[in-house]
Amino acid sequence: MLLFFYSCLAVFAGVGFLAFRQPIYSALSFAAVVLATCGVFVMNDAPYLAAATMIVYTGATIIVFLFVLMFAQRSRLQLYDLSRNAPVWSIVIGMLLFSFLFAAIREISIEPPAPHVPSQVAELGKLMFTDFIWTVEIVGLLLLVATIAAIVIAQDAQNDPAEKTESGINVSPALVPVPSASAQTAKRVASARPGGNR
Amino acid sequence: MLNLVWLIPLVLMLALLAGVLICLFRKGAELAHVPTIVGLSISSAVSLILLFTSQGGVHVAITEGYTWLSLGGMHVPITARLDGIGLIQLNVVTCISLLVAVYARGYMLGDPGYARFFAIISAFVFAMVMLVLVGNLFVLYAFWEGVGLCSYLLIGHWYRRPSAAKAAMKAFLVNRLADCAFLVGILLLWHGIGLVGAENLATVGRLDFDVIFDAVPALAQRQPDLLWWVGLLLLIGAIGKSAQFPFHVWLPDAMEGPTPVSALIHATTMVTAGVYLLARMSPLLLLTPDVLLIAGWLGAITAVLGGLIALFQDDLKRVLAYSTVSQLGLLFLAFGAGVNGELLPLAVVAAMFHLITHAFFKALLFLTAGNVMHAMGDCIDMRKFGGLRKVLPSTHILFLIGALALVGAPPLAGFWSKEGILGLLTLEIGNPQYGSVFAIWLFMGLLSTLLTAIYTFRAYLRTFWGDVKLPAQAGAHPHEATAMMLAPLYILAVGSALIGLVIASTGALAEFVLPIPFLTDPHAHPHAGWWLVIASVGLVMAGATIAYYSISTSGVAAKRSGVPARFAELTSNRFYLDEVFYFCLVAPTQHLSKMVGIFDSQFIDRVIRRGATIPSAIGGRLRTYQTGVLPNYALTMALGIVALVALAFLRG
Amino acid sequence: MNPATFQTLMLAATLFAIGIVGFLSRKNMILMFLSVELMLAAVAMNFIAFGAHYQNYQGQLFAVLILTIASCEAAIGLALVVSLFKRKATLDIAAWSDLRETDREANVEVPVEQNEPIESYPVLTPAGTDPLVNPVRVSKDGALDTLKA
Amino acid sequence: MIITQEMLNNLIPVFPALGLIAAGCILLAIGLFQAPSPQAANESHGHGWAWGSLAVLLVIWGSWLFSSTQVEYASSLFRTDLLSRSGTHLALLAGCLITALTINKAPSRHACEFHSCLLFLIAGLALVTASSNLTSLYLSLELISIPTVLLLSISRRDNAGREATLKYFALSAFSSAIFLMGASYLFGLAGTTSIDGLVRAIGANSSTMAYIGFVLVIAGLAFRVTAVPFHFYASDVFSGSSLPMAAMLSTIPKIAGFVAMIKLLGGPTLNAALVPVALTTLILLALATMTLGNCLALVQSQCRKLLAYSSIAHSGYIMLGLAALLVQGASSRAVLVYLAAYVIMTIGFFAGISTLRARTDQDVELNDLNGLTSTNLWLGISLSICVLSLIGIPITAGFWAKFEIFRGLLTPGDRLLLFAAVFMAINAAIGAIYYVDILIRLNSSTTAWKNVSLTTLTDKPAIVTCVFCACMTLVWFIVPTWM
Repeated sequence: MLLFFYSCLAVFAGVGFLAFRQPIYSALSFAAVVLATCGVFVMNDAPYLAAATMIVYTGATIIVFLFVLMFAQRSRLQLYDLSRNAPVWSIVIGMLLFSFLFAAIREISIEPPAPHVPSQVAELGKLMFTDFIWTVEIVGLLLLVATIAAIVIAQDAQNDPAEKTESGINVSPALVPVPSASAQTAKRVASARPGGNR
Repeated sequence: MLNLVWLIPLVLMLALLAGVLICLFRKGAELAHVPTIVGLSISSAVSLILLFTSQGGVHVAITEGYTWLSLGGMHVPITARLDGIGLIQLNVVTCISLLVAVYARGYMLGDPGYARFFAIISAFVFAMVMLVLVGNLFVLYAFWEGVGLCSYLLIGHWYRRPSAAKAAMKAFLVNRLADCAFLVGILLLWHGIGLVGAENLATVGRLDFDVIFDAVPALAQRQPDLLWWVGLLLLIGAIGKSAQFPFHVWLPDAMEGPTPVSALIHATTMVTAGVYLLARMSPLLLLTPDVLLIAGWLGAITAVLGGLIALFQDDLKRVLAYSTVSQLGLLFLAFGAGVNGELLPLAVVAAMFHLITHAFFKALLFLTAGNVMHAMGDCIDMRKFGGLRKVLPSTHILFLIGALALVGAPPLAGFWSKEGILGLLTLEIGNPQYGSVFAIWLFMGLLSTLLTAIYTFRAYLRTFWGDVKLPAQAGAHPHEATAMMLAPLYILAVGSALIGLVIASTGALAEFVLPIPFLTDPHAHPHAGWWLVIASVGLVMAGATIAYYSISTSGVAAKRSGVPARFAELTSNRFYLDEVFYFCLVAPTQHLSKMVGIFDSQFIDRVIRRGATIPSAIGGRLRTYQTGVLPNYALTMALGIVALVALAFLRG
Repeated sequence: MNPATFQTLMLAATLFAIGIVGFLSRKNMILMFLSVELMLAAVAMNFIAFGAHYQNYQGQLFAVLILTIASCEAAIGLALVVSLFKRKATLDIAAWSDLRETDREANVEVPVEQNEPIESYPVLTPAGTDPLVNPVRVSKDGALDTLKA
Repeated sequence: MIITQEMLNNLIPVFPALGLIAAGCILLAIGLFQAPSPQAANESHGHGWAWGSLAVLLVIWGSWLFSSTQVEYASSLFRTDLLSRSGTHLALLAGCLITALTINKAPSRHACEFHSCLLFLIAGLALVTASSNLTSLYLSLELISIPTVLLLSISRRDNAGREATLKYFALSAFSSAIFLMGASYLFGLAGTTSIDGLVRAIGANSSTMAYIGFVLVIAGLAFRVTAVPFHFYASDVFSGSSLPMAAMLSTIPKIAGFVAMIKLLGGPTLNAALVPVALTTLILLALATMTLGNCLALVQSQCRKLLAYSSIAHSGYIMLGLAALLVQGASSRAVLVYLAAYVIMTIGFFAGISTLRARTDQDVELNDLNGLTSTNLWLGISLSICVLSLIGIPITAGFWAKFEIFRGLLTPGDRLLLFAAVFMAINAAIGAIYYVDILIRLNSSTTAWKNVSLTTLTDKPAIVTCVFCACMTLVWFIVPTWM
């Protein structure tokens, strides 16, 4: 019953996400979707992920998105928020895809291998840090790269048309020395991870 | 020991690589001859070692050198087939090449294309060696074409000279014509061998010589017509490369190339590839006597025709070129004797014998002609010089030795080998089936001996005797060639003088050559009858006399009248064969191509043009979808996904 | 398959479809990235549902990984958006369509009629003039505009 | 954390990747200590990073060559087999060539990040080839695409570069979501993330979900190999990125995508019921891809766009090789051979044209190639050889590549594959039209550089790379068995 409630919540919020003209509202309804999703996670025996999702998504990602949205937001609605890109086609595609997925899900019959036992976060941790340890390491590396990327890309925004000349060879020396700045962050991230990749 | 053979192509390839690098970097051009000569020295040493170690030992040895391609069921190794024929040809090629390359080091000095020349020489020898070595007909064809390409490049060495460019093109096209037939023959053979089994063999391996030799008897029983065509087409390939009637027209023009090239490629090595091919394929030809008959007739005609044309040529190199044509005719004539299957082994032996001796004395003659040319400032017209005996004493002696060897003066090389061929023809004169043919051939052979003597001595007398006369180009002090250039000539002269005697006296050639599948040594070595020896020596002397009188009585530029003049005109115009070629082949082709051209431009071209616009029209249409707008791209992607999923549903 | 799993899978499919529709139809770059996040959340839900069904932790593990990658992408995406916004002062995805086939014309957005709410109020006709038949619009800056027929 | 022997053993199959990652991290750490002085921005400084990472690549390749055992090793995440070994060779080869290409062109300001990300990316490719688990496969794919975004954005900082970054990033995120959706369904059917188990489970199950999962996964990977209709970004992103990055984009994601496809198609265990669908899907995609690529390449006037479309067309050919693999259940040789040849000849071509406009990101027009042979012999000849190879003329590696694909198509005697082979031959002919056009331009007598001093052609490393690639294609023709 609770699952059904969360599902309805998620779907309604999702439709809202599509429908709202105000991007802020869309983003907030996305947050609602994620919250409902967390509920579904709990129902599906994944409390740890529910918590993690709530923290990462709702606590951090959405906030940042909202921040950027508001940063870029003009006084009134923009043209691109008012209209939709190929609305008919998109909805047809969405409907078709959904119906195909629906048919596929309804059809399958897979049986659980064993009677149900509640999940243990410790077991997840054990799996993650034994057999799948290297996935965690790679994810760490990816976070490092993403951090550097975010810094380098966003930094470009501070420096300006001089850079549009291109290609990096003729960069004026007056520019802020970037490598060290980003690499410091990089190092922080690297040291935060256990073990590292070296 | 046998794997040593791979050293030869290896060093030649390295020499080629070095040559290419020198050409590309345009540095060190003056040292361009070093890699070539070093490579050739090593390879001739190796081939000599192989020759002397394998005698009486392994006769047919196949070594796999390098697997070019090996996947799944397909396996294309490059194998070397070392047997008597191959070894002899290998030695001829490498040794003569070495001597010519040493000579060319002096001859080509200062030429702007010096580096290019030696690079292509390396490439040529590499291709030629591989042609001789490989154990697969298809691979042989690849190098056959490679040799033709090198020949084209070398004839056109002075490509800025229109005549050279033209000659190169002519040689290339005539060769291509014959090569096409050759290729068709190979493909037919491939098909035929597939018919009689050997399905389990990988496709290309089906053309290994052993497989061919195993399969041809069955093929001869089941598909004699097919085999006949194969034989004929192979013969056409051979006569194209060996400049036999009617494909001989390219060879005299090929003298536009530098003289070492004429000596190497167009006198001794490449042009004998046709003979080599016939010898190599003799187990197949054994089953197609008609083809051998054709070969014999073509050879006989060529031998006489070449001699006749050579009579009235004024260009020393052209005389030698026609002489080459004529001598190659004799080789084919020898194969004709194989029409009687029992004689084919002897024919192969005789042909190989003459091939060896011919390589020596013809290379010697060409290179001495090169000396003359060198001294005369590139003038080779015999009307413009004379009495060079005093100017070029060493060259004179060398030329004389070569000339005597060529005409077949008794102790010299040409005598022994030519007697071998003519003696072969005498053996079967009594044969009820072919006797008359053999008689005619013998007569033509003797006639060509006479003609050879006449034109050779004419050329010799006109060049070296009489009053000293020098062309304007020669400059004030024409000089003898350097020692560097003369040294190889002395070696060749020794060879020309002695090799016939050596081979004939030991009599080892037959044992060495003959272990060819299905050909057994009949142990009936042709003994040239004494009357034949006397006849041919008489003919030589008669020829010399005629030559002497034709010069001394009529003078060099004497007026000719009546029948002899008409004849002279005919021969000096090469029997109008070029024109015949033109009218029979080139002109119809041109007309046809014009007609085809009209058809082409009116019909095919339109269709093709219309067809060719389709892709660009599609492209033009499609590019309108490249709008640059990201959501459109995403939309198409999503549509694609939906379509694929729908497809899965439909099929599932 | 138990009903809970089934329901979760259906929800995931729905959210995935919504995500795709959002990605295709929203023109705001930030919302497009959010749509991708939505799709990823749907995938994570699938993994969790199947993981719970099979009672192994690989599904959850995969969901953790997806969560992390999603936040990586969010970070990069936001940085990119900020830098793009600095350059063109718009979040419109179609503003970035300069790279296209060279002979194509710029994909100029056909301006959809901006149906802003027209706030019109009945106003008294000033004294001494003829009464207007057409309504009068008050624009944002407060000036009175007379709409001509 | 307890490091067990087993965990260390897990490292063996991915040694090159780990080496590259470690080297990348060390590069970043060195970048920390680099004095932020104006001199840091000069060119030679940037070269140091490139030479360094090239050296790292070569050392790792060499040590791996000499130490790699033939032992098949499998852990829960990675496995060594023939595919991973040859795939890793491919990755290192492409990595070396691309790094050599960047020597003069890396952005000096972010050279440290640039090269470390390039190393990460190559490591990602190596990991893709060794992955035996969906999790590691997915993460390795991301390890390619996330650094790619960074590389794209820092190697070109004008608006075009931004746009290219945006397009690549957004569509790559979209396609990776689609890949994941398919993966989740496959996981749902199999109950395990191990690829072997997955393929086995699908083999035992012919439900619609298997089809959908399969198709979605292939669609997600099709984006990386620029198959139609996931190809749109290619031309835009290529023309909006610097030339070395275009070379990278045309090779590395493609290798990754195809290797992942080979893994997931799974060979013999693939369900017989699934084969027709997969086959139809692949052949349709392949035919559409090669036709579109060739037709669009025909109407281009800029080298980079032309190469983008020609790379799409080559993807189509490779996908046919993949389809043949499905029918035969045979080795993945044809695909790998084509990929290797493609890497060499494409990067060679990119290297050649990148010398022409080394200092600007202005696009190289086809007209710029006119008469290049007469002004710069080496470059002209090498470019011509690369183009010959792209056509597939004998004497070059491209011939073997096409030969292998055709052989794969014709051997099983399947009618559909036969049809595909005919179609591919027609496409190769269409492709030859524009390649021959390039050849004619390269060797024509009128030169585009008559009045332009060739000072722009000072990009020695790129010229050397181009010549090297040309030599490789020639040598490969003579020694086709090296793979």
